[in-house]
Amino acid sequence: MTAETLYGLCAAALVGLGLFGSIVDPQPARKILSFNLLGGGVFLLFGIIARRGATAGMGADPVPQAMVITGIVVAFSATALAVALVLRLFETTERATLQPDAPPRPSGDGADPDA
Amino acid sequence: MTVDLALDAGLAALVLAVAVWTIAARAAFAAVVGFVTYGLLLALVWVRIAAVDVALTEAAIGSGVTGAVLIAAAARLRPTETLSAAERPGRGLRIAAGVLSALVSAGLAVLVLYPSNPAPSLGPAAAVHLAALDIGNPVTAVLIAYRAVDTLLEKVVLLLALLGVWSLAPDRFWGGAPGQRRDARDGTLTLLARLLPPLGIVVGVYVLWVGAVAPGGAFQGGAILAAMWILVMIAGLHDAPEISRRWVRFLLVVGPAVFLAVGFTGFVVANGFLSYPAGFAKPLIIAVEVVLTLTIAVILGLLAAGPPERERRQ
Amino acid sequence: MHEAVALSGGGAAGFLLVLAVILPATGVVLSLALGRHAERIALVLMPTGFGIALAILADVWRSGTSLVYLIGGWAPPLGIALRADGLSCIMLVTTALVICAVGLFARGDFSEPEPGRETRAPLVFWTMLMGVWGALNAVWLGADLFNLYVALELLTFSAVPLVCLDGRAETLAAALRYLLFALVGSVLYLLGVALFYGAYGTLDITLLASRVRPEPVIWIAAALMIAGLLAKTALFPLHLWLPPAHAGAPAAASAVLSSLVVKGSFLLVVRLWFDVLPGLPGMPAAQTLGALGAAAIVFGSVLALRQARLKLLIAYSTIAQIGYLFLIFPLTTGAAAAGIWGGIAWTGGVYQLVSHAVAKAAMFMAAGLIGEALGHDRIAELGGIGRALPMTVCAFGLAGMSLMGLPPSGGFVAKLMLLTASVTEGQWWWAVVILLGGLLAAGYVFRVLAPALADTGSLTLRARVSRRQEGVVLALAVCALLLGILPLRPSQLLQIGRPAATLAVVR
Amino acid sequence: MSLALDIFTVVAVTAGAFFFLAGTVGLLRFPDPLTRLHALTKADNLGLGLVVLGLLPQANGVLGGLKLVAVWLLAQLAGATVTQLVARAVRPEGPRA
Repeated sequence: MTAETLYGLCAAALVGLGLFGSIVDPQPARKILSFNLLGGGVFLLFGIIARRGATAGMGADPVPQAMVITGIVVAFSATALAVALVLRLFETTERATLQPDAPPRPSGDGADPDA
Repeated sequence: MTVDLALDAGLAALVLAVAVWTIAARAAFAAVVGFVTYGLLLALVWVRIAAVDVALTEAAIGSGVTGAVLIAAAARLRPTETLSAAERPGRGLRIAAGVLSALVSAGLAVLVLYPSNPAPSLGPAAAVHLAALDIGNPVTAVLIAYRAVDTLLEKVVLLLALLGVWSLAPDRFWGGAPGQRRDARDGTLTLLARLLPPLGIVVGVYVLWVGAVAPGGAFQGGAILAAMWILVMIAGLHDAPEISRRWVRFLLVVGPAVFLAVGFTGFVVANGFLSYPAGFAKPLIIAVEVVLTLTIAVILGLLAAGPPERERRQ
Repeated sequence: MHEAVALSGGGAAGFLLVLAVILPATGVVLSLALGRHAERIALVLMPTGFGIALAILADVWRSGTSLVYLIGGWAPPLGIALRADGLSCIMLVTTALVICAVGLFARGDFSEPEPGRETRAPLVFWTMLMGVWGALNAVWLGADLFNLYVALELLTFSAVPLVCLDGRAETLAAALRYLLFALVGSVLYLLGVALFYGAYGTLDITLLASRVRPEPVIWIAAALMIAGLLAKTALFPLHLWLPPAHAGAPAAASAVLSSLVVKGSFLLVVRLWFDVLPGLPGMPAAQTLGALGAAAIVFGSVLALRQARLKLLIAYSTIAQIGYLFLIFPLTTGAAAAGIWGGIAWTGGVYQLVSHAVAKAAMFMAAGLIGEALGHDRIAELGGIGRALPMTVCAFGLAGMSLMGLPPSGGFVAKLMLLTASVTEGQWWWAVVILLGGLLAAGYVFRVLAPALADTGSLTLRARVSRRQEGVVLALAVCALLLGILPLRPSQLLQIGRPAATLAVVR
Repeated sequence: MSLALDIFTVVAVTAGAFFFLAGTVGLLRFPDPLTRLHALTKADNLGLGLVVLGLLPQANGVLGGLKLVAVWLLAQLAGATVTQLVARAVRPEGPRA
């Protein structure tokens, strides 16, 4: 087993963990956190692909690296916007939840991340 | 090689353990601390897989500035935690989500174990034009030349995200300053905020400058500068600026504006939009990177500061 | 391995593609710099952008081939290309039409209250409108999967603030929910992008199409990407974020969100299915997408019938109308789909894309005017509004005809073509759903029109509605109707840039 | 000479690693925040200090050595500040006296 394979498996597990967290965690702030974990896994997968594309004079393929840098910045802006929304929601309603004010009706939609 | 592999295995296990802990932690604050650790460990992983540019970005933005934003949010949201813990999703959803996530992980794992052979790479293609651009760092060449339009549009994404954050302010605070005024009462933090920024600014500028030939560049340098600014704001040494200030708006748009101008110039004097005329590539790229660094630093700092919360003074 | 990338590095016509994306982006930058002039900037850019879209259409139409521009002169796979095929041209023009109509409509609601002073809502609205426009054009023209990811994010970041422009708690929650769905959706898309790059070393759509082989990596990548895009398109059962977000936004914003923004991610599914993996996806996958679409048609329409608020009704109708789009996949994938009948399903789907965009924008703006006049949008209390706002209610009715699929509207042509295709394909079950969807749509449109046209006598209007706004809405609704009279010529346009394998399974 | 330096490196880094280990065990095992901070600072100060000291002979050139020392100094600065802030936040009489 090589280091790339090792980190690749790690990335695969991180994606699963992040996906699980962003679906099941009821608090928006924790969903944002899970989204960042998920993003970390996806970026790491790009990194493995870059590393496997290493060529003479270059430790890794620069194109996926550049994409990851772009991706990290986009993920940060997403986090900042989402956090600002959560905080504003909290200020307006004294709650930070996605549930509507009405008592939550029993939902039959298993696939809805926010149910 | 085996020692290296053991190190890698340990690091991978640590990353996974911290990730599990971040998901499982009860308190949001603890989870955020876990996330910051996760980010720093990931930065180490990036160094291990020869992506130092990404490591710098991950440490500065992915872990550092993101962590600062999330920690501040977790502290303010603490009263809501018990309230919403009652809304745990049903067992059915948890199992379905677990199965789905496991399937995704398993699929990815199979692809990792059986990669296409030989692995494709654009490395050689990227290397061919480095001399013409007079740039030593291929990642910078990809970001500012080959795939420049991604970088340009991503600057617009940053601007829109910032305007989106600002748009959450109540109307009466429009044009005012973000956050509450902080007093510089805390001696320890003030000391750090006085000692560190001069050094940090030097490092940030160095990282920007060296980006043409070695790992570094506008994103990484800008993030370091932003971190110094955020530190100064948190310590209360310097108040966050009002968002209607001329200089704020100028710094926000100068990077994309210059980038756009260079892009349009390329259509007139070179090979098309965002193409650099032969012989002038390096100075133009450096100029674009310098203004982008300023813009990135200001946007990241203001994104962390949040929407305006005070009335405009004049 | 010589791929058919036209090496037109420069070229004045190709530069139009850059302008279509970059001019709105420049508008965003300028608006932030000169905050109080945001509206003026947008109003200058609108006719310009419309002209650019028409010029691109004319060029592609005349030449009969796709227009390609290599940005910076760097050829793929290292560089990024912009490419306008027939579908891109149609989407460019539709987008320009809707954005310009929305812009003219919004002048009343989002002008700076006092000239020379920057206020929140106008600056955010006009800047985000330009952001949406640039992002959509980047989606229509993108030929590189990662560039398309950036375009998708641009779209998300300009759409989300439009949802909560008024700052009410429920719109904040709707915007947050929308953002979370969209973020997870785009990260799944990005994951697929990584896998494609790892397998084939390029992200250019044309190059990928020539390199892909039927192997596990493309199925996993495509499944992840399509799942993510479905969440962003709000296809049933991932639709829950849409109604509160689209119904809560200001009318002008709802029009853009419902008619255009959800189409961005849908188009990426189309690109992936027909352009990246031409002829590769099999019938089970196509039937699954079709089934989800059919479920969306039925559930969305039934829920629309049960809404008490006008804007929520229209939002649920969007879910149903999106469902029709996904019938393209089963109807173009079967063995009999090769040739003319598959072409009919394809054309019908694009007709649905365009006619829904125009009709839904008109409908949301009409609902906005009704809500403004009455001070509420409760359907049960609409009595007599037809007499007070005849133009607006007429526009609502015309747009409704398109949703129902009544002749001679664009929606009629779309649904007729889908119906024909499903009958000739021998997939009669889609025909049942299409007809049922039309009936249900008639139900929810008449649920609004019946009280609106009823003569109740006593109706107090809260506010006067601007004639100009009414005129814009009516004009757009008439466009939706006229789309049906224009047909069949665009189907030739739609063939431009289609690889032969797109419509035929036999390669 | 180089063998002696190597031995010095091994000894110093091992000693540093020991302090890190002890500090981590303390962080996990000690009962309250203040004693935990105490354990943590040992890892920061002594552990990192010894590791840096041990690596100095291996650094390439004076510049490399200076970078190592700078790392240690910065970690000291950050560690001291954070420790102060945490300690003040958990003081029984509240965050600010």
